[in-house]
Amino acid sequence: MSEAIRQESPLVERITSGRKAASPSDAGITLRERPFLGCVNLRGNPDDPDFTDAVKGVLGLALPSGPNTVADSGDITAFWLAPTEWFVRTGANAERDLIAGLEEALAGQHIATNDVTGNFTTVELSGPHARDVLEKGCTLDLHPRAFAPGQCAQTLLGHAGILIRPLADGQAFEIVVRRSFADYMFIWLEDATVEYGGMAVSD
Amino acid sequence: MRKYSIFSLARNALSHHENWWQAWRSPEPKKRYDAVIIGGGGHGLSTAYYLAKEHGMTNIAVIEKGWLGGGNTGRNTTIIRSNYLWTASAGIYEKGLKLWEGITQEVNFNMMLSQRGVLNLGHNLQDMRTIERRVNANRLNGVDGVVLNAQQVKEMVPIINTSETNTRFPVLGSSYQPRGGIARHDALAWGMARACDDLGIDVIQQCEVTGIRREDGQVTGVDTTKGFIETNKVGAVTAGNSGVIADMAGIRLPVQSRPLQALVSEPIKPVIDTVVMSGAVHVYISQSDKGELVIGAGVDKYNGYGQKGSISVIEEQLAALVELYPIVSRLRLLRHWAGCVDVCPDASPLLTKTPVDGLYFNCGWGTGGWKATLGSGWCFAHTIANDEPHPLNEAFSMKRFETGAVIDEHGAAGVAH
Amino acid sequence: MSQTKRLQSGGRIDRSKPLTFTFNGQSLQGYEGDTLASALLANGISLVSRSFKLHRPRGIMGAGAECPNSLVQVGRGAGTIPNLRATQTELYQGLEANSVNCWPSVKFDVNAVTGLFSPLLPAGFYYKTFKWPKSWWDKVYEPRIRKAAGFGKAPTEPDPDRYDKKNRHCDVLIVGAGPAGLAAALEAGRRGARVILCDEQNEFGGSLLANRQYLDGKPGIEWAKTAVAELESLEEVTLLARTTAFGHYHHGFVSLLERVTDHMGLTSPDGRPRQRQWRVRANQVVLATGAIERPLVFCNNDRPGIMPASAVSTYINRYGVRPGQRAVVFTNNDSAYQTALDLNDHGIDVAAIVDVRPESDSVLVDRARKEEIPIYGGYAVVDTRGGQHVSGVKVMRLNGRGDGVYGEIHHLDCDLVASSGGWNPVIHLHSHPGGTMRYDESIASFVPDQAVGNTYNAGACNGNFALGGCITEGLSAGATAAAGVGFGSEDIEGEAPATGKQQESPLRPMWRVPSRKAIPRAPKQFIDVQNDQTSADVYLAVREGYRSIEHIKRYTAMGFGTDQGKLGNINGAGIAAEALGEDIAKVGTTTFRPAYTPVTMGAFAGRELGPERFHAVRKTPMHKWHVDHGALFENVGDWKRPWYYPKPGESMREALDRESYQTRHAVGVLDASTLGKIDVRGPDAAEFLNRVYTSGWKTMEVGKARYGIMLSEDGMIMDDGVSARIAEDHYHMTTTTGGAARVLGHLEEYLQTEWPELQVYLTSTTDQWAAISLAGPHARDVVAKVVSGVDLSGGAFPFMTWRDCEAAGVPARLFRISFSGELGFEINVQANYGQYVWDAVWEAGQEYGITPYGTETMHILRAEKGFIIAGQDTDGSVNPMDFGMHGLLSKKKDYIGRRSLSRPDAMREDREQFVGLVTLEDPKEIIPEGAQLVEEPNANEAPKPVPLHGYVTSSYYSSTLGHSIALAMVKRGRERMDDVLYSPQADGRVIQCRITSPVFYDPKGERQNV
Amino acid sequence: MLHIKCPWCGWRDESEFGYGGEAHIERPKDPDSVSDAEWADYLFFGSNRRGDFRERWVHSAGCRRWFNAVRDTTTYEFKAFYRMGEEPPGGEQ
Ligand SMILES: Cc1cc2nc3c(=O)[nH]c(=O)nc-3n(C[C@H](O)[C@H](O)[C@H](O)COP(=O)(O)OP(=O)(O)OC[C@H]3O[C@@H](n4cnc5c(N)ncnc54)[C@H](O)[C@@H]3O)c2cc1C
Ligand SMILES: NC(=O)c1ccc[n+]([C@@H]2O[C@H](COP(=O)([O-])OP(=O)(O)OC[C@H]3O[C@@H](n4cnc5c(N)ncnc54)[C@H](O)[C@@H]3O)[C@@H](O)[C@H]2O)c1
Ligand SMILES: Cc1cc2nc3c(=O)[nH]c(=O)nc-3n(C[C@H](O)[C@H](O)[C@H](O)COP(=O)(O)O)c2cc1C
Ligand SMILES: [Zn+2]
Repeated sequence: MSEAIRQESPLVERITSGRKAASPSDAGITLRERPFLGCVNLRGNPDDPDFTDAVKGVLGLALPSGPNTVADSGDITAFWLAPTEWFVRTGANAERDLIAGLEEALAGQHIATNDVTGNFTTVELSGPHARDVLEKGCTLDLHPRAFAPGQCAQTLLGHAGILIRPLADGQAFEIVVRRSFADYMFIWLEDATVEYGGMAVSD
Repeated sequence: MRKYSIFSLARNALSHHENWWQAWRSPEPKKRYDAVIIGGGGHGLSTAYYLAKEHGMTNIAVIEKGWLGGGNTGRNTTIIRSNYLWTASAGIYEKGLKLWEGITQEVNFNMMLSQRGVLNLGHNLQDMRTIERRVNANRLNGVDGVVLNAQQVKEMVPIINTSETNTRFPVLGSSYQPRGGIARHDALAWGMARACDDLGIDVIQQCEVTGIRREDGQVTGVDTTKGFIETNKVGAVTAGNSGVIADMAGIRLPVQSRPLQALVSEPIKPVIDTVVMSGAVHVYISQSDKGELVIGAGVDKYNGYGQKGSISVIEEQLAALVELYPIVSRLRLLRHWAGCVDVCPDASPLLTKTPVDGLYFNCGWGTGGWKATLGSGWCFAHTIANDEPHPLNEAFSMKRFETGAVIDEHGAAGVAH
Repeated sequence: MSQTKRLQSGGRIDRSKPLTFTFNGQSLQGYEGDTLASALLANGISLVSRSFKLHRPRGIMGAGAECPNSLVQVGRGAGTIPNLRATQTELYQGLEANSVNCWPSVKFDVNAVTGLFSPLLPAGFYYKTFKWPKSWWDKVYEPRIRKAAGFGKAPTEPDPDRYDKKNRHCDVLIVGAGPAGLAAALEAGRRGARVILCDEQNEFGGSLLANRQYLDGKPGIEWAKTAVAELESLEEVTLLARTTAFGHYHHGFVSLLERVTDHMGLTSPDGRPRQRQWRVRANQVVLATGAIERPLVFCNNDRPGIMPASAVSTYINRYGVRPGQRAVVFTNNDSAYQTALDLNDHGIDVAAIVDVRPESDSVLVDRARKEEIPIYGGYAVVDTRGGQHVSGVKVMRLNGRGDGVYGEIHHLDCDLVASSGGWNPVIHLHSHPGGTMRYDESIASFVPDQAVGNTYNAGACNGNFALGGCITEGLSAGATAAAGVGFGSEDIEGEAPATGKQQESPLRPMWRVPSRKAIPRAPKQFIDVQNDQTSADVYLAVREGYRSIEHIKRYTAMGFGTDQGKLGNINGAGIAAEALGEDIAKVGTTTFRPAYTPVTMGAFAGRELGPERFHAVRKTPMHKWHVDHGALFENVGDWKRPWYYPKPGESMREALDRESYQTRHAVGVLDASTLGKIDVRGPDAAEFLNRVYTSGWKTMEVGKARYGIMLSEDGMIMDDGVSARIAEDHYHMTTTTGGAARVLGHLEEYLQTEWPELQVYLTSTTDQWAAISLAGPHARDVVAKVVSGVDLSGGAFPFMTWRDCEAAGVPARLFRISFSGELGFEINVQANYGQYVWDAVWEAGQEYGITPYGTETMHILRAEKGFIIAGQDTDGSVNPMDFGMHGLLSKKKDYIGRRSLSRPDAMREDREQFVGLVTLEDPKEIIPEGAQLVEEPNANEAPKPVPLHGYVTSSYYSSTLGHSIALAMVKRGRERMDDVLYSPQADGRVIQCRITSPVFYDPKGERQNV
Repeated sequence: MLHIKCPWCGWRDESEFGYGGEAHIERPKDPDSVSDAEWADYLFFGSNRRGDFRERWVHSAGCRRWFNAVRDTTTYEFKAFYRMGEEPPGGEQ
């Protein structure tokens, strides 16, 4: 695709509109959007070695088989979504190749790949109050004893469905949210952070 | 019946109220009755009342497992209206409303019917189409009603938020039924019990029906915690427990029992003079004569006989309330509770004969049968007495689920209270 | 003359921090650490409010949650709060409080005349009166009753404060931080469990804050402080003061209300939420909620100055207040002797201890004797004197059965009566989820029996009133709870502090103190002081046949008040038992329901309010463009969809006319991104579609698209949309905007529960695709400028097909579909490119006069074509035959809903059918949507009911056709073409209309096929 | 606020779930062969049990899987959770 082609993340307005956000040092939380990451929804049968092996060959990592776990190779992150469903994330603009690779390797199998790069966006929340803020609208047990790096979960934040995983012990979280809900979630988070000194936005 | 009046009060005051007579007896069950009504809620009591009054059947008993009016009759938000969409519904609910309008005087017990009007709000264009359709149908069915715009709503309910921008789902308008309103829940149970008693009906409390005996497909009596009672006609009017009674008779009903919750605020000076319901935003409110705001919403999503619901439903309901009426934010919730309502797939009731001869069911009123109490009792009494439905309740048979002629009031009102 | 009733020293108030406040306009002083109630008492003010029914003077009675009186209106303006209990209102600088339920003032209340009529106002009088004349109820009686009722006033402006919620999981939740709760927290916390300890008071310590018990040889509160300090040091322990557990729900879910800033001012001073609701999911719940002392019920026991004994002690010990000069202590148990000692030790005269027990023998009694406090053993207070404050009591000797008095009347002057009828365990939270209770003779009250789930009761709430016992029970509960989550064993690890042994003599149960006169004739004996409910009311209720305690509650309003009968209910049950001649154990209590104390409604709403957060707002990738181009929006489900784009000065009608003219004559562009999209893939995909859609899908070729309808199993139309075949085993399905989630749920349900054998995967891709819909004669020209990689000619790319291509250099799917009847295309691109491609389309369309149009114009255009909108023209009670969609109903296969279509009602001939309508008199008149249709020309005047023949589902002015058009459901409509029907309007008008085909424009479909 | 155990995701709050009513009601294999009454029975006439009730839930905000549970409808206590296709515990009801 040509250089001139413009992508816009769902939070583009929020992030670039020069909001007077607190500086990360005194803000309750800092939000960073990681837009345009290649995202693939993968369906297949985890009990079938043909499937798992082939996927491993393409991704370079084994799909997480335990519910609500994540496998991460640095380049590629695979989240368990359901017994036959994974959310596989790769670098920006890499999704088409990834899908092509998967389709090729899995040809003839009952599988589904869907490009969901535009379907979602990813944000990271960090800062001393990240958990406090999320606890306002998420009924998951976010305590590090219950939700540690390596785990993930699909749940609700306010009225938005999210996919969430802890990054460092209780201090930072990654949230994948549907594109159309991203703005709502941003507003929700910003409002939830008022008592902690506001939400900073970083890029 | 010895009359209640200001004069009887004054007379009794002179004797320090020592000489008040019993409102109803607490008799032991007889061996046999011409008909047994199971359930001492409003519907059961009024069924018995009209059986005696309209059909001359007085050797009857109302059997209540707990205390009179302790079911949904004693735990509802008391909204009365008759502005239902379908002609069949309008017929029976309007009959009910007309009976309400005369019952205080008829049974000499103040039911405190307060015809302060009921508004059903619309929050989107489709709501408004539905409102328009329903009000037009109402008018042609002889039910009073008008459509109001947002400004008229505001005039009637000054505390409502009619901003177009400062709310997620603005108020676009409303239907308004002036004759709608509220009434006193306990008064109905007690007033009808007293009227039944006066007609010679045995109202028996703390007596649970545990079995329904049949011979050759015909009811022969009921087992109760106070012994067997012989009868050939049984009217089951047990709301949320109807499925349990049906089990006893070996039949099934198209109803599911769900918790439905309500709550009251602390009492405050009047802030709202009418009843306002909102389907899309899911809350409804009125203010009782004692001053508390009486607030309800929709049923919980799961089956439950526990008279308890999920607090999240209350939270959503109160969020909707604060969104619609911002000034209530600082008021406080005093108490919340739940009833167990029996919901039909089409949100309309069953007043019906059953495959068992002599067994009749009046149930499925779900979240909205309080208003119909008298109309329901009146029609059901007719059905029991004649073994044949009255034209007003003909459509509310069990058969409709087989033929497909359901009376779907879901879409029509959002919340079917 | 400030704080004249303040003791010289003592109490937990901070005398270095004086606070000024006003009560009924009078400026007063108190100290930090005071409640409004203690500060008022310190200032010699005891008359606070008026009662509900009789407007009797009411003073501060209790010292906490139990107080039925002391209701005040706090603050003014937007922040005002009605009905706050002064005993639970922490004092802050500038607090402004006013009495409620009185006029013109609390001292002189006009409505107090009601008291004169009180003989006419027994329990339930309103059921017997106000019936005549009939019309007066609405017009006279009810308005007056309403005006008289209610206590405080609601604010008249929106709430300036914020509220918040917090979801928390924990291993052990402990409610109540008295000795039992603290012990439980220590035991569980030290083991490393995640503990939450909450208490509704501002400080931890529970009753130790207010009494003079010793632990380890030190004042109990010292022990509590040490315990709190240790708990604070434990990382996994969360301590929440000022936090009420108000409801205990299913499966360990407990709701707490934390009052974050209420003690700092009327509104939050610092941006923090005023209050926060904690939604705690606890694995184990320890209830250590203490006990509430119940007063004795005697004649005229409601006068200001009459208090439960423990409240008197609390004011002395905790607040350093002298609640009176000369007290009478009236009791049936030992605990009030401690109050007598508290009074005595602080130089307050104790005129007498009146003890209904002829004998008693215990440490406390001995001490009272030693202090030479007069003790009237076997006596009772039979009446009181006083106007706005108690000024004396009458005391007589009790008979052996305790049901009568005799002998000389002793008049004792006093300005304070401290009474104790025993203690009621606070079993509210135990009961909420269904915990059972039993009657315990030894304390004459109800105690927890079977708890629900992992719930344990410890301390006074469990009926254990000895301090040592409370602590041991606390430790044990903490151990059991921690063990239940895997932290150690059930054996207590911590050590209990030493308590002095206190021998007690048993209490003498007494629900109602007899007086000289039989009950209805005796002066009023209040049970529920807030509602003016008396023992005579209970007797009356029973006499009239209201025999269940629940009937008594409702007939007499017992426990209906804002205190929910914390002082009165058990007495009421006892008195009911007496009146019924039954055992109180059998009579039982009324049901305990949340909220334990009233909860701010805003705290339930939290931040889920307002245009952005009440519900999610879903936006398309091009949302901002629409805003910038003046769009007004329509809510469709959670989505914001452009409704129409008025230009400055343009009316709605003008805008719609312009949008539809441009679209029909040039080209229009619509943001269709909100339509639901589901990717369906797998070897059985075609079979699956066959089962969920009414029509056949197996034979449709790859590259083609088709319109389909879905039914619910009852045969009614559920949703519709166009689906395209992407590959042999692969479809792209679209749904309506509002129906997307429902449809996906419906499909997954069938796939997983009915047809698990089908190999199909469903994936929601709604948000993945930005959908740009172009319609109009120039649509192809515009598309041609933007899209590459497809032959756009009609022959190569016919109607109802799709192709992969590039749009403005971006990979895209191009669909040739139309919902307007015009030549139409829909470009789908990955959403991040949506705005970019939209811009390109916009740019390309300029030369053709492209216009954006919204949902309203879309509706007009499709209505001109007779296309339905599921959810507008359908209502859940219509089937496909009603819409003449017989052609879409496959006969070769089963599909969801098919069986229902052959039921008698679905086959009925007089069903309503989908037709068009035009108006006759004024062709431009728009029939309102929702209008009903009848055959009767004068329906407004005709006798009701008037048979209904149908109704209007959609109605518009069609600028294209130059007249109005409507779509309607009409009985046997298809047979009745050209018939005339009447639509009577509320304003008296009758609109005449003629039945037509629903397809008004281009019936052959030539325009879309070019 | 029920606490519900998704057989895959574990314990989650009620708000994440949808309710599907009575479990183990099979759609007639050949709808044409059933009478109107039998069809109505399948569609509408559930058991509505008081006491232990087999019911369906879907983890709609989580893994989107349907599963079954046994719950006492008077106390709301869950007695079991099991996956679609698995045998209900406790045998015939
Ligand atoms: C919270 C709530 C709010 C509501 N709000 C409204 C409203 O605003 N407007 C409206 O119109 N409707 C409303 N309703 C619905 C309305 O309350 C009911 O439809 C109506 O009260 C049903 O009356 P009933 O007499 O049939 O039932 P109930 O009053 O429940 O009576 C049934 C009786 O049967 C007894 N019983 C059950 N089993 C047995 C047995 N085996 N043996 C003997 N007796 C038995 C029960 O104990 C009970 O007393 C509401 C309901 C609830 C729960
Ligand atoms: N002498 C007597 O007869 C007698 C009788 C009863 C109690 N007591 C004494 O009282 C003490 C009892 O100790 P304990 O620890 O059992 O109780 P406690 O009364 O000391 O503490 C209970 C605490 O629970 C709090 N609480 C109650 N309900 C609450 C709720 N819903 N949410 C938040 N907090 C709530 C109260 O504010 C209080 O601080 C002992 O010292 C005992 O000797 C004595
Ligand atoms: C219309 C109406 C008004 C009520 N008002 C009050 C009230 O002012 N105070 C109160 O404590 N309860 C009030 N209640 C609730 C009852 O106390 C009780 O919770 C309800 O009848 C359900 O019964 P239960 O809680 O005993 O199960 C009211 C109930 C209804 C139906
Ligand atoms: Zn799950």
